[in-house]
Amino acid sequence: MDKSKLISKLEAGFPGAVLQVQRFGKTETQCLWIEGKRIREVARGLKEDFGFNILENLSVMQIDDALVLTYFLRTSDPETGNYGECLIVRLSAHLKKPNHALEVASIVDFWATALPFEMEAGELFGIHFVLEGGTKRIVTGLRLPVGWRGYPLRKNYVFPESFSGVRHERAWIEKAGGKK
Amino acid sequence: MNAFLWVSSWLEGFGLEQVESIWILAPLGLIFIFLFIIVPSSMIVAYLDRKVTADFQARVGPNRAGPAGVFQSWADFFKLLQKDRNSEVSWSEELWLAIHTMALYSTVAVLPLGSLMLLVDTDMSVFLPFWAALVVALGTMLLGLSQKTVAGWYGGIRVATQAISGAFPALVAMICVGLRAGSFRWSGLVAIQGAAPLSWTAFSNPFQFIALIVFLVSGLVLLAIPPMDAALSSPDVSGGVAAHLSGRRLVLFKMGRFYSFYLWAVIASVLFLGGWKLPFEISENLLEQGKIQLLHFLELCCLMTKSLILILLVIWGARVNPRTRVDQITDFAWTVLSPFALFALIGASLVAGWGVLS
Amino acid sequence: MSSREILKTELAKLALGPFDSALPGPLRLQMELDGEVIVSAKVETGFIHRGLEKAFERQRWIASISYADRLDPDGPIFGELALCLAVEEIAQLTVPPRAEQVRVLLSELGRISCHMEYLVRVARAVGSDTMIHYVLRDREKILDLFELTTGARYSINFLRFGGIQADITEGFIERILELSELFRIRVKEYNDLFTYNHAFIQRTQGVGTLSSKRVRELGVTGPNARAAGFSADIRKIHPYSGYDKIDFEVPVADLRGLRSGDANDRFLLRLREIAVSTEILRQVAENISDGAFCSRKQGQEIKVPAGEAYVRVESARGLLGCHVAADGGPMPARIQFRTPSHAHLAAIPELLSGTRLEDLPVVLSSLGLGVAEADR
Amino acid sequence: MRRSVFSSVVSYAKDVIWGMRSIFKSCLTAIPYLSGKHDLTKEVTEQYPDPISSKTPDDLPPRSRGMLNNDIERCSGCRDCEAYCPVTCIRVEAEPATDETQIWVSIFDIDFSKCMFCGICTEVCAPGSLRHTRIYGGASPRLSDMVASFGRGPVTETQRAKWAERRKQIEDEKVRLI
Repeated sequence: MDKSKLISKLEAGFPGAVLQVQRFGKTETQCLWIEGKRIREVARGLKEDFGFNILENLSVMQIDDALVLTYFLRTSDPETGNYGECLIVRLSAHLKKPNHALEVASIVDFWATALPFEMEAGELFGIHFVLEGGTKRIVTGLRLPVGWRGYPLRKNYVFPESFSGVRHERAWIEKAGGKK
Repeated sequence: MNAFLWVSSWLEGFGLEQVESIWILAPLGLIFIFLFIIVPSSMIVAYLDRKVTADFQARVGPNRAGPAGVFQSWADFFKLLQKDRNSEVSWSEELWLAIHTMALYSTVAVLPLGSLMLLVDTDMSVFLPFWAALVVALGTMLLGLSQKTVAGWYGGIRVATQAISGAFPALVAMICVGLRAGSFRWSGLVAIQGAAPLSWTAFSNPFQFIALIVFLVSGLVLLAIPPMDAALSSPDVSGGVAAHLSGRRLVLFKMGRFYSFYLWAVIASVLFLGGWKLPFEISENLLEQGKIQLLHFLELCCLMTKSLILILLVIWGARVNPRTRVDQITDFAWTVLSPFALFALIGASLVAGWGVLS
Repeated sequence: MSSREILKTELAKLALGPFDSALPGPLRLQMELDGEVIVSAKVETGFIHRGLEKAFERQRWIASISYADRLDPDGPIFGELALCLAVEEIAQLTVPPRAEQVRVLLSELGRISCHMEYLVRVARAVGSDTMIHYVLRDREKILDLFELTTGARYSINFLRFGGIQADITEGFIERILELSELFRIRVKEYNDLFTYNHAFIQRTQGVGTLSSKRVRELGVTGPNARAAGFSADIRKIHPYSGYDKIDFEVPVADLRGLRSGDANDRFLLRLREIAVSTEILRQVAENISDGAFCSRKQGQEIKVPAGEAYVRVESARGLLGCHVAADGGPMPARIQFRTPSHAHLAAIPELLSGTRLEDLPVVLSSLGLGVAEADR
Repeated sequence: MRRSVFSSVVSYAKDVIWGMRSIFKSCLTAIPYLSGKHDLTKEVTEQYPDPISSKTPDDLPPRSRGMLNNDIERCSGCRDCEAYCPVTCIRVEAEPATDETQIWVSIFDIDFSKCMFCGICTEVCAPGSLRHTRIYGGASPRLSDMVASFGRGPVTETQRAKWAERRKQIEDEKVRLI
């Protein structure tokens, strides 16, 4: 399925969900910007109708004051099971307050491999992934020590001067005017 | 004949006057054997184990303590004595460690070390070390259970299961030898075998040779000696029974392990490889000339060389191959060792019966 | 009526702590045991989280390379290569052919050294310490080669955006050819010691089987996937850094439906991959081209324009993806690594349920886990 | 079809024979190491402090990144290394001087307990005064010993007075020339 036909079918499939279609970086893989609320519907469509049954990577980054979630989806070649084409689906969620935790629908029931990525992003970026039944998955103590406040990977994160009695060198350096 | 008379010959050497009472000779004899034969042999076996293993693995091995690391075992011994146990020891653990070592060193009385240096030479003397090995396995199991740790729990139970499955083929192999020799006394067993290798029981007929191999391997299984020591080795559930022992308790446990290794090699060489039989009637004319100490020494050397060769063979097999799981060891003992042991028994009894009929 | 109901026993709970000789890295297993057999296992990780991805955002571009090779201590070259390829894609830097070939040489050396680390772990789990010493002795030769060219044995920090930091020292190519001869003899010795050894086969066959269907669902990639018959090698699907010019054949376990992907298959596949990597080393080393080793002057700060890139690299453990976003400033905006060890950790609970407690070290070491790269 | 007793016995025997043969074959691989004469089977242990059997600094390849050394004469005090160091383990204090050194680097400390020997500082060092030596034995019982300092030390009052007077002298010459 070449690129333009896939995109037109996608837009037909999910009216209004696809905000923008662009090239990802310098490569020619397609990158779809999706409405944040309708990620589950798009995910179900992509998995069942279009055969993207491998989620290679879920990467989260912060641009200005919005968190951008990027899903790297792959089709799998039927007989060898090898990686087929790649499609990149992105959604951006606005952060009302800098340290405010975000709620994004979880896609674990479509792609089981998403769980470790979601748990890591959830803890380090402060995203509560909402499961199908409405329950929120709040991850604490996976990578950060229990009782650690703040979400480290946020741009506005300030290192605590010390945690449970251990001085944090980085905080003192950045307080003293950071690096040249 | 008083079994401990040979001790008085050594006492004269030290200038003490003739002592008759058994109550003095027996402990002196035991202490003499323990200090001058058991401890050095354990040290030698420990040193050989480390040095030969290093040689196999393109390593240098211990070479700091003494020339070529000869005193490495002494260094380990004293180092371990200084270390103390980090957490307090429950009385039950002390008890079972004591039982474990006592059972092991009770075999000293029965150890076949030479024609004259034979302390206990009863009709059942072949089976005594065998029962002692089973008590050792029981002691190790309860030592593990009394430690109330995961490693001790699993290690202890595994040593017990392994010992049971190793006991049957070892027993049957011993019976084969007894069949040929017609008696289960040490002296009777060795008297049958001549000095020349061909006249040893192992090479007298093929069934006895199978019995030798079965006896050796099932001994390894019975006493959890290196190739079959999955229950005690480090990659097991964090160390097995010996994980939580330290200091002098570890010395006791380790010395026990090496002693059982050495004990099984000595018994195997006495049963199958002609024990302390010296060629060209050296022992007869030495007896006439009354040089008893020299006779003891020569017989001991002959016995030691044979058992050391057996020990080296076992170390060679142990260090190169991976360890097998305990359930695989027990399956191996029941499905491979026992059938071969019974086959050797049938064969040996046929040969023995044929000899009697014709 | 299962044995538990008859004997009316409950499950024993065992937490195998973060630091244990049976574990391949700092992770904790909360297990329920029915006697000798593990009924269920839960994995707790996060003990070696170093905050690498936060560290990238406060370093200059050049310093992030020395952090990228600390992603996986066993295979430092793969993190660096992924990062360099991604930044070169953003900044449209051309890499001279000689630099690409040296990168391939270092990658294959890193792959062999990581597989040898794997052999050491399996040998330790199975309990044969002779094999450990043989493999470590041969691995020393690779680490010496790394030190000869890059200056460090482990975290080499040798790749730069646009090529490599300095040209290879002159004895490098000859010693690589010597090495590939030596490995042919050594792999034969490992075969004698382990592959045909009855005790080893008994210890690893049928242990920790991972069917190729489960491999795809869990997202397991790399040698573990290929041992289950699912052939996906990024060097063939998305060739990078000159791999399309090298002809090599990706080893895949042909299982003919007997058993799928158990510890023995994974071990055999690693040996075959070592052989293939030696073949690649010989091929590239024999016809290495001359010319520049870096398209940028050394020590000059790089100006990365705003943009992003996602690059896939076949590391020794599987598919290593690197997603780099740059906002044009002197420091990277976001560097995220998709590491293969996530999926291997997710496979542990399934592999462990039903195995014996003694097989736990064999199963864990046969997966070739990189716990440091999973926690980042 | 239940396998006949005979064929199961034969397969059993074959299995036992194969097991013993494979164990014996892998045992044979260790035999050549006993002699250890051939360079494939020689002993490889390096007994570290003993220079004969272990690598000394000059056995290491030329590019090996060992402990850092800064030749303070050529150091221009530009503090690039302090800026680029990923683990911020370098501390530099420098001030302009008007004698022949032009720049007086009073403190130049490298904290080797934090340094990860990545070599970036030697790369960005413009005058090339910061170099890796091949010495690798840097262990020490006290943490304070781990900080290597290459600075010239604090500026003494007499030096400051000399510089001020030297600066005044240059001012006078300039006035006289105009």
